[in-house]
Amino acid sequence: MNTNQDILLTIAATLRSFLDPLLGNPDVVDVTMYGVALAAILGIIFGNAVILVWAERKVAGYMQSRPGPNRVGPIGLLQTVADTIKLITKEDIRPKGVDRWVWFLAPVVLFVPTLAAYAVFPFSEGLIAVDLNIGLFYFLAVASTVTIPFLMAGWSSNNKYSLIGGMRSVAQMVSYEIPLVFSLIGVVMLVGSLKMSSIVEAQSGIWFIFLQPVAFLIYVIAATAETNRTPFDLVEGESEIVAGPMTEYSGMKWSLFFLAEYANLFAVSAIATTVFLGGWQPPPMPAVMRDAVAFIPGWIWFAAKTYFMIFLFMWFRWTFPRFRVDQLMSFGWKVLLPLALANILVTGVGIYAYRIAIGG
Amino acid sequence: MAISLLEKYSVDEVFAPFQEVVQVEGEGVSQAVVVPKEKLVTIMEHLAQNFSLDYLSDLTAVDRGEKGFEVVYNLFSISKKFELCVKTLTSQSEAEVPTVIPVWPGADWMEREVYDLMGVTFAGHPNMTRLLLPEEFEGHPLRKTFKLQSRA
Amino acid sequence: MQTQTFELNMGPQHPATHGVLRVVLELDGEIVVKATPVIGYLHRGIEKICENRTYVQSIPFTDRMDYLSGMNNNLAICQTIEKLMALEIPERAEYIRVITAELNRIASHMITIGVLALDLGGWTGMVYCFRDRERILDLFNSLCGARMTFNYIRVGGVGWDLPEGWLDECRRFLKDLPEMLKTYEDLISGNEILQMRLKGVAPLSAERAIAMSASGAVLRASGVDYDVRKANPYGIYDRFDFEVPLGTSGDNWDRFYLRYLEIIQSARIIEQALEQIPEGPVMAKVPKMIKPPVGEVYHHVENPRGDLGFYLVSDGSPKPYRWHARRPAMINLQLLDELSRGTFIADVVATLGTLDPVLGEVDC
Amino acid sequence: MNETVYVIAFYILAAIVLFSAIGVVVLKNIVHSALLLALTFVGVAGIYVLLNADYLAAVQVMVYAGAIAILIAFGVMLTRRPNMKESNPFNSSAVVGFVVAAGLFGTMAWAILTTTFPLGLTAPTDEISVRGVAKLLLEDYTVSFEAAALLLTVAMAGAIIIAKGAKKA
Repeated sequence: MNTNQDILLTIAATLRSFLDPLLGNPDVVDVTMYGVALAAILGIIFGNAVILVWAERKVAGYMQSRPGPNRVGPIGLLQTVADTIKLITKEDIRPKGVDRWVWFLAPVVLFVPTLAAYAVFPFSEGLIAVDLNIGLFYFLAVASTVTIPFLMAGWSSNNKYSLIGGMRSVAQMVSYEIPLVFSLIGVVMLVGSLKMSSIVEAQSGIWFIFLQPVAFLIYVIAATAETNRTPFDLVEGESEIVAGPMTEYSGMKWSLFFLAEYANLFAVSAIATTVFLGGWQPPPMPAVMRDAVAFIPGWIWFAAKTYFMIFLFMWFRWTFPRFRVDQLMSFGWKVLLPLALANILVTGVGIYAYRIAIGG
Repeated sequence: MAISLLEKYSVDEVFAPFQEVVQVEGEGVSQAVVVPKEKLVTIMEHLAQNFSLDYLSDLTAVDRGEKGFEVVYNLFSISKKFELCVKTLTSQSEAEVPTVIPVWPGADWMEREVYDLMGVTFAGHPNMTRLLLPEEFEGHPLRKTFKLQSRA
Repeated sequence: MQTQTFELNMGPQHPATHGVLRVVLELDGEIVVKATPVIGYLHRGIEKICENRTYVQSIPFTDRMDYLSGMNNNLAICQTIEKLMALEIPERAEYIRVITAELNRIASHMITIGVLALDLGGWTGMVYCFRDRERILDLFNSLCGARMTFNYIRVGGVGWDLPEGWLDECRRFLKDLPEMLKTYEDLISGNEILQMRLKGVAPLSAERAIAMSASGAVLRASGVDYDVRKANPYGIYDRFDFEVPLGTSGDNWDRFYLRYLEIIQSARIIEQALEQIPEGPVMAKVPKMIKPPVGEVYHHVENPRGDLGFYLVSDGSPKPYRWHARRPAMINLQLLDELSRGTFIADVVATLGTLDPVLGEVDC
Repeated sequence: MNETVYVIAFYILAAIVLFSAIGVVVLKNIVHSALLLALTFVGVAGIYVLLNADYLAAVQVMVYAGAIAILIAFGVMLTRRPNMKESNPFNSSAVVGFVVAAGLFGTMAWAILTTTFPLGLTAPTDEISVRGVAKLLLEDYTVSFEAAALLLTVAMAGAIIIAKGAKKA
């Protein structure tokens, strides 16, 4: 345990000690604290989306040698606010012939797994909503259901572009989930636990990106596909199928898709940080420097690494053209999957050899 | 520099089998060969095969009023760099010439455009429908009888 | 397994149909069984309008046909009228025409390359192409006050002489061009995903390309050496030393990359023209009211999109009796169906991008 | 966890499972049925969580909701029907169906009631769920585990061949 307590944990402890006498029953306090955690996660998602919408445009502008948004507020910082107001005040059009309930629920349902996934992110030491024993596996399970709302939106819109987009989303997400899961198994084998905090703590010596570079590569590629971002943005593919499942959505419903996209982007980046980049721990450095930076709370490191990953994904998006659907599938099944399997095998052999070596 | 086929060969040489039905019209840049529409496809095949006029540059039609419609084919030879303008005439009432799609498949849309705007049908065309104008449009605007409506 | 095909109506409102083109796709899953282009949404009846205008008045209409290469269109219609009148035009005007037409070709090809990148999902490549095209549009703007609809090339020469310093600005652009091309190579044509998307897709044989009257880069990508500037030189193109880049298989990659290579050749032509350009008048003696002699003429030039031809019939009056344009984009677009069959939806977009229709010209 | 919270959560989840299961059977639009099936799976996963079987819950979500339900919905959505509202018609054997279901329910109730469950043998400890499952699968039942894997591979290959259509030599 750190001697200088994290400020956010202090706040949580203070809140708890304040609630304790007020509510009496410790269980009610527990439930209330879960509520607080949920509110905090929602705050992270919304705040993050606000930053990312602006950041993505700025990054795009930077890549395209243009200034990007710079009219609303200083260096365009209030652009997202303006966008949000525009989206909220837009007319919410419901086209004729949509399957009303399914169509209405799709963007809402999309938000549920995204929200649920945030419960297991270790933002810092002890700063985790629920530190499940099966944390990583829980994340994968929850993330696998993201396909359903896309399929719902695609089918219920009663639009052929949307349907094609829904079909693509199923094909793509189901295919890329397998290499995604397999790329993480190597790390799990090294740690011997699925618990998020254990995975991070296991990296106090060396980050897993150095032990599992291939897995990291596979993870980044598969995660790009899972979040439907270029070069794997076939689900939207605006030059082919207009906007895929989102074609018929407008106003607030459409912005929910947008919000979920950025929430997912943050989620996969956070997992990359946790699993490969040492989570909340500062980068490996000599002990003297380590003491010097000890005042920086863990969640700052976590956020810095996560935003670095997000920048990487944005960099991909604004550089690469899109794959074609058959190339996407054959890349996933014929390249990524065998590579991920080989990585697991090599990791297993490596662990065995290491055990023999140190076992004497 | 591309030259007219008729500068290199005489009319008799080029149109030996069809001498009696072929006429040369105009001079200089306006020079054209007029062939009867009954012999059109045969002559075009002859030109494409024996004089390598393999490229149909342009196909259009001119409304000549009383004389009927003139369908104009501008041919080019990519290998030999010849050019030749071939015309055929069809009467106002009939307004039909055979299609040249068997010789140059690329004539498809050009013929449809002529049909659409000039109202000359091409017999044997697989899909003789309007190209640019909507199906329910009445008349053929490039005919001289089609008067433009004045702006209200 | 028993499956059914279904119909997808792509366009006339669609992000990647380059305007108001509608393509009725019959699909088996994502594979195209049949692609029927439906055109005419932008038909304005320019041919009929021009028959009711004087010859000179028809020049601005050509700007609005292929609006990405107005200079080339102006050049084509003016040379057609001049050919009909047997008019000689001053040397300096000829050189200005070549310089502007080739600059316009570069601008047009930049759009083709950039928009194709965009169609394949590469936003950034498109932005760089448009940024560099802006340089050319600025040049045109300072030359004639318009960025897209120029009406600068006139019957008998050009509208007015070049403004001061224009040639230097043009030289500066040419100096920067290699760096721009390097950027495109890095961002667009050098990208493996883009090459994967284009290579081997929708090949077109040389025989078929000729038979279908294809022209421009579409024809040359199949290996047919037909560039009107070489095959039937107009103006003073026979004085310049340049190559006609040729493809081999006629697939999407060849059609795309040919445009990249053509930019280099156009730059070569401009460089030579800039060296040779003489001083002198820029307008021949042309009567105020142009009345060409009775007759008819077909004249074609190499437009960025292909073989642009004009067929004019004169009855001796101030207005053309018949005014017809052979629009390369429309004739090339015929190939969309046969090239798309058996490919994916995403390939239809790419094929369309490499056929490069401008709907203003297709519909006319 | 608090008893009241646990009870409230259980009843909410049970209600979700039951009502969506009824919806699967009753709704006339087959796509709605398929989507409710996914909801049923998720609800069952929630009940697993309440039973402290978090690993099983995650597997339930991943395999059933994340894969099986999606494939069912996917398959259903791709079949074209002129009228989606009549795509899941009641068949005429409702009575027979009811009798069979009631019989099944009776048998299961009888079995549950007459079985004596050994309660409170071992309390689930940390990590045991994953490790226990892994030990069972990869040590005690290796042969059957591998046989199942092989069978699935063969089935997948077969499905691909059926879907793509055997090439005529």
